[in-house]
Formats: sequence, C-alpha cells, structure tokens
Amino acid sequence: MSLPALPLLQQLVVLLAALVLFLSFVLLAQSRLVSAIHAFAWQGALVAAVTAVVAVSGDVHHLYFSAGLTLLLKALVIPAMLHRQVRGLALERHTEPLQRPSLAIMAAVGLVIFSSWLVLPMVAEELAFTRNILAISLAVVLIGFLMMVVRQQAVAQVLGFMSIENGLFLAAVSATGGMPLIVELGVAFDVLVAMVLFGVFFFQIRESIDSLDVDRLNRLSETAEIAGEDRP
Amino acid sequence: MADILSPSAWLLALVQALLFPALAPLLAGWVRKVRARLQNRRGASVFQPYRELRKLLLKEARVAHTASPLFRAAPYVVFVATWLAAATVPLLTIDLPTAVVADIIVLAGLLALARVFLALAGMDVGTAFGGMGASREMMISALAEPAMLMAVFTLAMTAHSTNLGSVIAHHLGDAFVLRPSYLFAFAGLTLVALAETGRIPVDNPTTHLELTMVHEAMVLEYSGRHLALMEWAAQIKLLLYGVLVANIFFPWGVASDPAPASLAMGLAAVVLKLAVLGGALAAAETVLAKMRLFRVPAFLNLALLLALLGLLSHVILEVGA
Amino acid sequence: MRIETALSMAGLAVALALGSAVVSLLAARVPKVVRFAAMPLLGLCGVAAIVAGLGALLSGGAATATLPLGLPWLPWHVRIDALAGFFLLLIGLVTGTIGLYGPAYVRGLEQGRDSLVALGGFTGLFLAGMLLVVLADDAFLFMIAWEVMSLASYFLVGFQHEQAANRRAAFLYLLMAHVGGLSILLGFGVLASFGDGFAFASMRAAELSPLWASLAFGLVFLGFGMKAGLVPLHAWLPEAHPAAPSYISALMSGVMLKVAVYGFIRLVFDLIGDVQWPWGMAVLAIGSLSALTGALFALMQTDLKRLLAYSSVENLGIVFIALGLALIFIDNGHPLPGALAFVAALYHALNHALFKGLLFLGAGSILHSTHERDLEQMGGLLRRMPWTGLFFLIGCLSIAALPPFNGFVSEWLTFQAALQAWQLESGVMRSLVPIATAVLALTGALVAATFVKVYGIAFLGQARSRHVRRARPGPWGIRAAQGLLAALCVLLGLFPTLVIGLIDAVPRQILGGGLPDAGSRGWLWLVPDAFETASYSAPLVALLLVAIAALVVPGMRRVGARRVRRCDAWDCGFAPSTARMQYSATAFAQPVRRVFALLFRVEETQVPREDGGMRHQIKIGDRSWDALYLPLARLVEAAARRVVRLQSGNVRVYLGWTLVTLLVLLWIVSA
Amino acid sequence: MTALLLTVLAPLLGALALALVRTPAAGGWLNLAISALTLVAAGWLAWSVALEGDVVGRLIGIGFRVDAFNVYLVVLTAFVGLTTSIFSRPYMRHVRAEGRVYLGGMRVYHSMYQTFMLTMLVALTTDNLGVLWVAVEGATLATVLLVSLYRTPEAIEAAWKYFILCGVGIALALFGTVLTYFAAQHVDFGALAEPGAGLIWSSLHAHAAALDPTVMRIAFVFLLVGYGTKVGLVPMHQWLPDAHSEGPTPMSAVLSGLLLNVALYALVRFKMLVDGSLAATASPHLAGALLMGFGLVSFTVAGLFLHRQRDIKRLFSYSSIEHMGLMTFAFGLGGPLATFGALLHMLVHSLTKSAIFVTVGHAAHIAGSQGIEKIRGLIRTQPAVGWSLLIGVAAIAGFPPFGVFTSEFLLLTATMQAQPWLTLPLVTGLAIAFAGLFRHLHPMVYGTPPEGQQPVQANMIPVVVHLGLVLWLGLAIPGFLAQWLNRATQLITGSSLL
Repeated sequence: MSLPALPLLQQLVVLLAALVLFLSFVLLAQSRLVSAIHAFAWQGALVAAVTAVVAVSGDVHHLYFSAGLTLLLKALVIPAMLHRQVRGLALERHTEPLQRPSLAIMAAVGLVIFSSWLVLPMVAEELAFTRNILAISLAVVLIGFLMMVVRQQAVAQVLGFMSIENGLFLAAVSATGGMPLIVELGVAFDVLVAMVLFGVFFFQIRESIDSLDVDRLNRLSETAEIAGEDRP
Repeated sequence: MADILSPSAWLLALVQALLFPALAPLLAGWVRKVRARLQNRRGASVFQPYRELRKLLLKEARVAHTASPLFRAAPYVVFVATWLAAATVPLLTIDLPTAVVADIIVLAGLLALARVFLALAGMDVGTAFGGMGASREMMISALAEPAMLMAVFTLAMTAHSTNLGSVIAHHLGDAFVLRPSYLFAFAGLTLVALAETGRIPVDNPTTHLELTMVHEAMVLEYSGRHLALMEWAAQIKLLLYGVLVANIFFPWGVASDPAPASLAMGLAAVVLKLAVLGGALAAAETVLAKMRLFRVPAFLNLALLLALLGLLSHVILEVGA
Repeated sequence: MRIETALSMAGLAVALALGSAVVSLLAARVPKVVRFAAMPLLGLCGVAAIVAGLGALLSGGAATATLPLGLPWLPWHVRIDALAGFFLLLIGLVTGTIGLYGPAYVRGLEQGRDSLVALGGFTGLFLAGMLLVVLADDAFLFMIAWEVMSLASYFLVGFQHEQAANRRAAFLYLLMAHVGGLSILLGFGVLASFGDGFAFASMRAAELSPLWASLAFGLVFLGFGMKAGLVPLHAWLPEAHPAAPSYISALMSGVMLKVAVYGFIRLVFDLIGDVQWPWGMAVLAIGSLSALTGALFALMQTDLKRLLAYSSVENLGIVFIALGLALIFIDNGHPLPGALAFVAALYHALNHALFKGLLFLGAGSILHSTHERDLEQMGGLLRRMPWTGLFFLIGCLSIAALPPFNGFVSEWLTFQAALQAWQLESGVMRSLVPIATAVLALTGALVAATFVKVYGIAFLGQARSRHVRRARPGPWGIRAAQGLLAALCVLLGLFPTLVIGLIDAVPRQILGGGLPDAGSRGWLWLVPDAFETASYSAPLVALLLVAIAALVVPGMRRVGARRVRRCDAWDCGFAPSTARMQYSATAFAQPVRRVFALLFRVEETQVPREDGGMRHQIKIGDRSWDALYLPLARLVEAAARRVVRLQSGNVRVYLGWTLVTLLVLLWIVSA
Repeated sequence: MTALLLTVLAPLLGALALALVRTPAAGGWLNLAISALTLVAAGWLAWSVALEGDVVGRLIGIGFRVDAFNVYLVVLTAFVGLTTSIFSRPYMRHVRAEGRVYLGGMRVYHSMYQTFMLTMLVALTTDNLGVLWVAVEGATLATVLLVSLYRTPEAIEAAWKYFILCGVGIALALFGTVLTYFAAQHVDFGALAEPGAGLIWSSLHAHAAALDPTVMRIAFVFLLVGYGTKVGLVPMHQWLPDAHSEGPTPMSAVLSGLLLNVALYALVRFKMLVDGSLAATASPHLAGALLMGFGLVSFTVAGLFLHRQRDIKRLFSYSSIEHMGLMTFAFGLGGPLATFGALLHMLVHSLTKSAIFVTVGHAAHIAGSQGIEKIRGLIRTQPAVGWSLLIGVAAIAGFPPFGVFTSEFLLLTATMQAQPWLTLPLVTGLAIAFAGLFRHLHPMVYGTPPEGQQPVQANMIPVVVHLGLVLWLGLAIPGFLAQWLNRATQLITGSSLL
C-alpha cells in the first residue's frame, strides 16, 4: 500500500513515528548524558503527539487522557527527575563515548531492517497501515535494548529502558488504538515507581562502588575457580 | 535302576570302600619302588608304606600348646572325607550305590572339604610354615579344581550324566569311538592329578625344604596317629585319582554285573592299569624336575586349557549339530 | 493356610516394621526403647514374614488387595504369590535373627553420640520398604517402596558419619541407587506405555515388540544389576556395606541384594514374559564377570567386612549366572533345565541370605568384643569365642560350597543345569555355557581359598594384637542369632529335597512348570531330572561321613598310643616363634595376586615406622574406578566448569544474552 | 465474590497499615496476622470455587476470574505467605539484632512483603492480561527493595541486576501483551463483550481460533522471553541466584516458592491462547516446542551449575531454576498426564523449596555465614535443622515417599509415552542435579562441626508443616485436590485425566 493512499492524519502518524525512531538513534549515539536526556524527553513528547493524533483520527476519548499522561510523564516528569539526579550525582559534564559507535549504529540499522522483515508476514489488508507502525515501534524497543547492552553508564541504561517503554507506548497507541484505561494507568504508575527506584539505586550504587559504571558491578560472578569438595 | 540300592550292592560298595585304604599304601610303595629302580637304587620294599603307617600309629601324638581343638579334629575330617570320596569311585563294578549317593560333583566337593581342613590345620598352630603351605595349596587347588571339573564334565556331557557309574557304563556300552574330547580331557585330568596329589613337578612329597614344600608344610606340626591319618589320606587320594583316570578313560574290565568272576576280572584289570599308571608316574617323576612355585600356574593353566578344549571339542565336534 | 491369610500376615509384617520405626522415635528420650521395643518388634515382623511366605509357598495361589493410598486413578495394589512368598520367607528368616541379635549389639551404641532414633527408625523403614517392594503389584508402589528402601539404607550407611570414608560411601551409594532407580523407572515406563497403566496385571497382558522388550530388559537389568552390585556397577557395594552397623550390613548384603534379584525376576520373567536368549547370554556374561571379580577381590581384602561385601558381589554373580542359564534354556524351548537353573538361582539366593547374614553377624560379634575389623590384627579367636568360632566355621564351609552344607546344594544344582547345555541347538551357546561353568568352578575354588584365609587368620593361630588377645565371647543374644542361622545353613544343606519341594511352587507359577521329579525318590534323594542322570543324597553323605568317623576315631584310639602330649610348636631350633612370625592375610593372598596380577591395580609402598624400620604397605585398587567412575566424574566437572561462564557477573552481558535469545527466537518463528 | 474481595484487600490494606507501624515487633505480628487472614480468605475462596465453580467478578473496572487453574495457586500462595511470615518474624528479629538492617528497613520490609503478596494474588486472580502484567511488574518493584535491604555492595549489585533484567524482561512481556491485544483487534467478541475484551483472557480463550496466528507467534516469543526471565529460564536466569542469595532469607523463600510459579502461570495462560490460535496452522505445537526446549536447557544447565556452588542459598536457587525448567518442559510437552504432573510439581516444589530456604536460613544463622564450606556437621550441632535439611533435600531430589517423586514419576512416564528419547536427557539431568546437591549437602549435615558452633533458637514449625504436606501428597493425593488439578488439566489440555 502506498503512503499517499492514506488519510492525512495517518500520514502524520507515520511521520511522527519515523521521528521517534530517529530519536532513538540519537539516544543510542549521544555521548553527553544531558543531551541524551533531552533527546529522550523529545521522544516522549513525540509519542504523546502520536497518541493525540490517533485520538483525533479515531475519536477515542480516553486516548486524549493517555496522551496527556504520556506527555506529562515521559516528556516532563521523568526527564526532570533524571536531570535532578544527574545534577545530584554531579554528572552534567559526564560524557561516555561509545566504543565503536559505527558498529552500534550498524547494529541498530540491522535491527530496524529485522523488525520490518519480521512484521512483513502480517499481510491481512486492514492491518497494513498499523503493520508499519508496529515495525517502527518494535525497532524502537530493540534499539532501546541495544542501548542498554552497549552503554556502561547506569543512567544511560535507564534511558535505554525508558525508550523501550516509549516504543511500547507507541505500539500500544498506534497499532491498537490504545489499551484500556486502567491498564494505561497501571503501566504509567509502574513506570513512575520504577523511575523513583532507579533514582534510589543510582545513589546506592554510587556510594557502594563510587561510580555508575555497571561493568564494575561484578562481585557476584561464578567464573572463579573453586576447590572441589570430597568426591568419591 | 532300583537294584542299585539293593543290600548286595551296598555290601559290594563296602568291600570296595575298604579296598581303597587297603590298597592305597601299596600303590605309593609301588611308585617309590619303580622310581628307585629307574634311579638304579634297590629301594625299599613295596610294603614299606604300611610299616611307616604302623610306626606312626604306635608313636604318641604331640600337639602344640597353641593348637586349637580344630587341630586335632582335622586329620579325622581329612581322612574321612577323602575315604568317602574314594568310596564313590567305581573300582571294581559300576553298579555302585555310593556313586548314586554322591556323583562326580560331590566327589570334587568332598575332596575340597578335605583340602580346606588340611589348610586350616596348617594355619592353626600359627607358625610361618603352616600358613605358607596353606596359601600355596589353596592357590594350586584354585587352579586345579576347575580343570578337573572341566575334564570330568566332558565325560559327563557325553554320557549325559554326572553319575560315575553310569558314565563308565555308557562308555562300556557303546562301541569304541575315537573322541578328540577324551584325549584332551585325559591329558588335562592327568596334569590335575599330578598337582592335586602333590607329585613332582608341582610338589615333592619327599622334601622338607621349606622353600619348595606345600603339602609337607601343612602337616609339619603333626605327629603320631594324626600324621598317620594325613599320610594315609594322601595315599588314598593318589589311588583315587589313579582309579579315576584308569577306569574312566580305559573302562575295559570294569564289571557291569555283580558276578564274582567278573568282579575278580575287574580287580585284576584295575590292578594292572594302576601298575602301569604308577610306573608312568614314577618315570615322569624321575625325568622331570620340581618347578618353581610360580611356574605352577602356567602348568595348571595348560591343564585347564586342555580340559576346556576337551569340553569345547565335545560340544562343537561331537554333539550332532 | 489360605493365601488371603498369608497376605494379611504380610501386611502385619509391614505394620510391625513401621511400628518398630515409630517406636524408635521415643529413643531420643529413652535410649533403651530401641533395645526393648524396636528390636523385638523387628523380630516379630520377621516371624510374620516367615509365616506369610510359607503360607504363600504352600498354598501356591495368589491374592491381591488395594490400599487407599497413591494416585487418585492408581491406588496402591499389593499382591502375594509364590515368588513374593519365597522372598518374604528369605527376608523374614534374616530379620527374625536380627531381632534376636540387635538388642545386645545396640546396647553398645547407647553410650555413643550417634542417634539411636535414626538407627531404629530407619531400620524399620528399611524393612518396611523391602517388604513392600516384594508385595507391590503396581509400578508406582514398587518404585516408592524401592526408593524408600534405598533412602533408609542410605541413612543407615551414613549412620556413623564421623569417618569421611563412611560419608563418601553413603554419597556414592545413594547416587548409584538413584541412577539405578531412574533406570528401573524408565523400564516401567516402557512397559506401561505398551500395556495400559502401571498395574502389573496390565503390564503382564502387554504385548511388547522385540526391540522395545529388549530395551526394557536393558533398563531393568541396569537398574537391578546396579542394586545387586554386578560388575562393573559394584563400586558402591564394598564401600557401603561395611560402613553400616554389622547387623545392617547383614540385612543389606543378605536381604537387600536379594530384593534386587526379586525385582529382576519379577520384571523379566513375570512382567515382560516372553524372554529372549541373547538376554540370557548378557546375564550369563555379566554374572560370570561378577562372580570371578568378586571372588578375586574378596581374597585380596584384609578388612573383614569389606571382604564379606566383595564376596556378596561374587555370590550375586552366581545367582545371575543361574538366571542367565534359565533365560537361555527357556527361550530355546527346554523348560525343564530352565526351571532347574531358576530353582538353583532361588536356592542360592536363599543360601546366601543365610550364610552371608551369619558371617556378617559373626564379623559383628568380633567387632563387638574386639573393636577390630582388620584381619591382620586378629588371630586365635576360636579359643576366646568358641561359639562364634564354631558358627563362623559353619558359615565358611557353607559359603565355600562344601558338602554337606547348603552352599554346595545350590552350586550343585547350578552345575547340573549348566550340564544340560548339550540340549541346546546352537553351537555358540553350547560352547559358551561350559566356559561360564569353568568360571563358576574357578570361583568356587577361590572362595574356598578366601574363607580358609579368613578363618585361618581370624580364628586360628595366635592373637596378633592386644585387644584381640583380651576378646570375650559376646552376649547370649548375639550367639543365639548366629546359632540359629548356622542351624539353618546345616538344615538347608541336609534336606534340599524338602526345600526344593517348597520352592518349586515359584517356577510352577512364574514359568508354568517346575521340577516334577525333584522329589520323585522321596526326601532322601535329590533328582534334578532323572535318577540315571544325576542324583545327590545329602542325608546319606552326612550319614556316611558320620559313620566312617564313628568307625575311624575309636579305631585310631584303640590301635595307636593313648596319650597326646602338649609341647611347643616346632621352631626349627631357633628362638620360639611369636605371633608376629605368623603368615599374614596379605601374604596368604600373595600367590593368587601374582597369578591374576593384571586384574588388580597394586600400589606397593615403603612407609617408615615409628621405631625407625620400614613398613611394607600394599594397596589393591579396583580398576573399574579409573575405567568408569572417575572419567564420568571428570566429564561432569568439565561440563560444569564450562557452563558457569554464563554467570560472568556483567549485567550488560546478561542483557546481551537476553537480546540474542529474543532475536534468535523471533527469527526461528518467522523463518 | 466477597471471599475474592477479602483475599485481595487483606494484603492491600495490610501493606498500607504496615507502612505506618513503627515498631518492628508489632510489624512482625501484624504481618503474620494479615497473612493468616489472607489464608482464611483464600480458603473460603477455594471453598466457594469448589462448591459453585468459577468465581467471576469486577473490581474498579478490573475483571477477575478464579477457576480451577489459579485457585489452588491462590491457596498455595496464601499458605506459603503465612508460613514464611511465621518464620520471618523471629528471623528478622535476629537479623535486626545483628544490625544488618538500616533504620526503618523493617517497615519497608513488612509493607513490601504484603505488597508482594498483593501483586501475587492479583496476578493470579485477574482475568485481564494487562492487569496481570501490571501485577507482575509490581511484584518486581516490591521485591527489588527487599533484595537490597542489607545495603551491602553485593546486595545492591544483585538488586540492580534483578531490576534491570526483570524490568527489561517485563517490558518485552508488555510488548507481547500489546501484540496479543493487537491480534485481537479484529476479533468479534460478540455484542455483549465489554470494552477492551481483547485483553480479557477468558474471552480471548473463547475466540482463540480467531486470533491472527502470525501476530500471536511473534507475541508469544516476546512473552516467552519476558515472563521467562521471571521464571528463571536459561539464559535469562542470571538475576535469580543473585537476588536469592543476597536478599533476606524469607524473601528467597517466597521468590522461589511463589514468584516463579506466578510467572510460569502467566506463561501457561498465554500458551493456551497461542495453541488455540495456531491450531489450524502448519506448526500447531510451536509454543509447546519452545517451552520444551527452554525447559530442557534450563533443567540441564542448572543441574550443572549446582556442582560449582559455594553459597548455600545460590545452590538452592539453582535447584529452583532446575525445577522450573522441569515444569516448563512438562507444560510444553502437554497432554493430561504431563500437565497434571506439572501442576502437582508446582505445588510440591513450592512447599519443599520454601521449607528448604527456611532451614537454610537457620543453618546460615548457626554457621554465621552462607558459605557452604563454613556450614559443617549440622546434625551434631542442631539435629532438628540438620535432619530437616537432609530430608528436605532428599524430598526435592525426588525421593519417595515425598510428593516431588510423584510428580517426577508422572513427568517421566508421560515423556516416555510421548517422546521416549527425551527421557534420556531428563534422566541424565536428574542424576547430575542429584549429585550436585548431595555432594554439597553431605559435608554440611554430616561430620563433626567446627569449634564454637552453637544451636540457635529456631522455629521449625513451617518446615515440619511443609514437609508433612509434601509427604502426605507423596503417599496419597486427597480427592478434592485431585479434582482441582484434574479440572485445571482439563482447562489447559482440554482432556481429562481421571
């Protein structure tokens, strides 16, 4: 199916979704923590926008609400909290250059292709539009995941986690026209609590290994040799 | 064969049983005599063993302080078991109630019983010699016993019976056949007989050199009537094996009916056969030398091999397959 | 007695065993309770089992019942028939004597730190387990009883757990028991998937394809062979049996191994039913291997209980030789020799239970009064413990298969069965069976050597250590128990015809045909198939022996000199011989060790003694260790070492694992 | 309905109340009381289910449905919750005496304990897949603070890993849920279907055949990886031993005993949907095959892990992974026999494993360390603890007459009938795991204890009760339980066993 065939609002949705995807690339590559947080905030805002558009196009009332919720949570509250913590941890200047960034980008591109290939078999005609949105949100999720793998910095990992959540919202909203309200609320609540806890842990980790480099959280490993007990 | 348990048959069995202890020293004496002759000595008379037994019987028996009751019981057990074993071997006739009471496996068992008590007696006093003799004796017998059983099983399987009487009867019954299995079994059993009766090249009944002796080491502590019984039992054992070889492999002459004539015939035949066998044994002991203890296993493995070959050649070549 | 009554008697026996277990719980407060309540209950349990077994054998029928336990769709089925009855009898005989023996033995432990609760409780459970294994009539109950038996005996092996050796033994034992149990379980699984459900009745009805039948046989043979201690799966046995208290060792060696035999017979002859002769060949080969190896290693041991344990391996080997013969004959359409071999196996199982029980109890009473297990320290015990000495001698003569004792009867029957090989069609089998016979003969002679060594070293000669010199005869209970077993050994040796008349019900039920002519000439004569072929009259042999003795002994007295003078032993004219000059157990075994050198892993070392001299030390290892067990252990270790790399400790790596898994799965499902 | 209400509300209110209680002792008692109340309510619920079948209801817009499958898990959860709280009271007092818990930590502990129970019960009883997800995520959040309760570097590290891994996993599960919802978009649930029926499990199950298979396939992968992380399936299991070993022991008990079960429960619910949707396609047993694969891998790998442990709690957490693998395998195998066995195994494993963890708590207390080589000769020092550990491990290793044997017996025989050759890895795995457990267990319980080990004041009631129940289940499965399990089996496999 071709883009022009779509109603305008849906074209808008596609456009926004593409931007979301672009932002997760930015998140992946961005080495300055603070700018990464900004990028994340923008991504949240875009997801909220998508929600709003879908709400308008489908005239689904509770989606207006969840759009507001998303905007509040993803674009304002969480970034704000992250900011505060980054300041509290004195990490404003912190930059964490990716080792082999090109490789990470290539991998991300691969993930995008993979996810589009993945949703291809969903051929049912009426799914065709949402299919592409799904592909994008899936890509966002996977890239967020990839980010958590490649970033050594705890805060960066949390950003990756949150962008996964963005991908989920995107999928939920655009592909399914929004989950039931109660679920939306529950999810939002969980995300919020999670964020709070993350904040707590930043400080705890900081004071236990005075760094936020997750690679240094490696006391609990079993690769060390041990002397075998009495064996017959 | 109900008649086999008839009183007359039992009487015959009794006579036969008595013949064994009576003739045993004679065979021993005969072997010594022939050997002496072959060694260009005159040698003592063939009745010398009787005199020796009598001498020992009249001497007082001495028992070590450290000996247990078993020490004094052992000679009787050895003698009785050996005698009973002998009594189950058809000497003159095949209709032998004792052969029904105890077949060839029991015979082996009785000999084992005697051997075990001999060895225990050897260890009883607690001297080094006794233990050494016992250990060697058990090692030798451990290798000899399977060979012997294999050899007799060959015959038993041919005759489909483990009853010595019917085995011999079976061979007397059918026409003369050249059986390869018999050849092997005969060779095997002869070697076993040499080992079991403690003759050269396995053991030397006349030695008292502690490094070589086996049987003598076990009875070293015995004296008087105890020693007499032990020696006598050894002679009976020799006779037993002689008769076994003679009457199983060369059954001719063994009486198949209790008629006096055939019995006399049987006696003559067995005496003749034993004389020949004794001569052969003497000759062997003259030309052979006693071998080292750890050459003995090789010797006995040869016996086992021969016996096993006998059994195999029987089941493979001779059973109609 | 009606068969139903027998079944309820068996139930009573189980109840008594459990009762004794429960009673022992009080021992935490009053240690005496084990001695005065638990042990007598065991004795009663044994009596009940004997009654039940005799009843089942005499009535020859079968009775079943179901208990309100187990799975909703599979309640516990119990069933008693001749086979079960025979093994109930076997269990009962030994257990009864234990009830007599136990109290005096336990008394010694009351001061110890080891909890009598565990001892009494698990002994009771152990017995209940064994009885239930025999009674079980569905796979589920069988497995439960089987594993309870293993578990309880494991706790008993670990009872004196201060010594690291005992702990290791217990671990090895439980591990191998577990593996064996699993393989039996799989065997049942095969049977169950062909029949419908786990009740033995439906398994009997099931029609297996030859391949699956062979698979089931393989699994079952592996499982029960492991429990029966067949080579090369015997490694646990010489470790575990000595570790337990002596009367437990008697139960394990004498009875538990027989329960394994029972299981094998039940599954192979009864449930699988249509047997195949290649199985017989396999059983024959393994049996011969076990018999020979067991005998050789038994001869090498210097620890009395270890020696007895190895000799159990050898005896079970003999039992399985007979069973193999039975399989071969039956599949080749010779029911009579088949039944003969089968009976021989059962008879030997019973005999072994008796004399091995007797010998372990003897070892126990030596341990009880000298605290010594090492032969090299013993000597001259016959004069210090005359009754134990006498009974132990009977045990030795029986196990050495000497007429007119019971061991000889079963060996005689086995030989008779083997000698029927001429009936077989295929030359291969005809020539392989005699080789097994040769092995059997060799084994017999080696066993004789072994027990001459044991008796000669332990009971004859002079004491080799101070505490042995001070040995006192044990309490009456201990002696009475041994006396009972010794008497049974003699009786079973003297009246085999009657015993076989009793056993015959088993092959008639399981194989559909017994030994019709066994008693054809009256109780005096034992006739395997025809009077001409072979016959053995134990009573007459005994009678003749006695008669000749009665003739000879007084005769000698009359002819020869009356007096017997005591004097010193001949010392070659040197210093009088001391106890240390005696032949040692190791020395006794040395010739055989040299002859069969390649079978043993011998380590000879010189260790300095306190007094400056050197001591020559010799260790005899079991080759099956480096051949089988250690490689397996190493394999597992290596695999584990590889696997733990997963737990590297870096959270990013963990995330990577998850991501990769996700992608791979996505690819799988959509490709 | 009231029963259901009570079952859910009791822990909810409890959590709020406990957050306010300042004195830890009172907190402990209150915690116990609430757990007891919950158990009573759960029993009532079970009773009503047994009497008049499934209980359906709505609270604040959430659909609840209690059927044969989850009701026994509800009772189990409440029961283990109670016994663990009995154990936790004195245990946590001892911990606090050692000063390992920061100020106010006890409040967090108790209130989070009840929150955890709440999430467990909601996850079990809800009929709404979205709420199910919310509840499971909530369980993570509730427990993550408890894992880091001791504030040691290890504890914090473990908590972080637990948080990150399970967070991501759960996120993936949410994606799977979204996809399921998406697949249900164009399904006609009939006129009187409430809004958002695409997340109502019962209506989905009723129309499973109409779900788009392609989407469901992908959805299941996400759900498998997501909830599988929580189940502790290899290779997503790495958080589990860390969390178990560093958290307070009562936490380990409920994690192993309950959380894993609930995650597996969710997985099975989804499998039922996927099976329904894939029934017509070329690969109808895809879900089952995946579960079997994961189950087998986890089972074997965990068994090998056991051999190289130094920490007693890690040891038993790996054994939990092993058993979850076994259950996953069984559910994947399908068929009434295997499913019945798996359901039974869920039950007995929870009981046994929580009992073991309680005992382990005491053992570590005696030795003053969780190091296996520090714990020696327990039978001598404190026979009650030593024997409990010995018997508990014998039970978990699958020795009769304990219930674990029964379920493993059913699993093995079911496998033997369905996939004979898979019994080989199963049996090997069982043997390896067994050896791994006992080689460590032996020196711990047997032998002579080191100098200066003193018996501790231990509360063995939970252990005795649990092991007693497991023993009972091994000897005979009571009729009502058999009926429940059978109905659950019928629900899952569509065919009855009895």
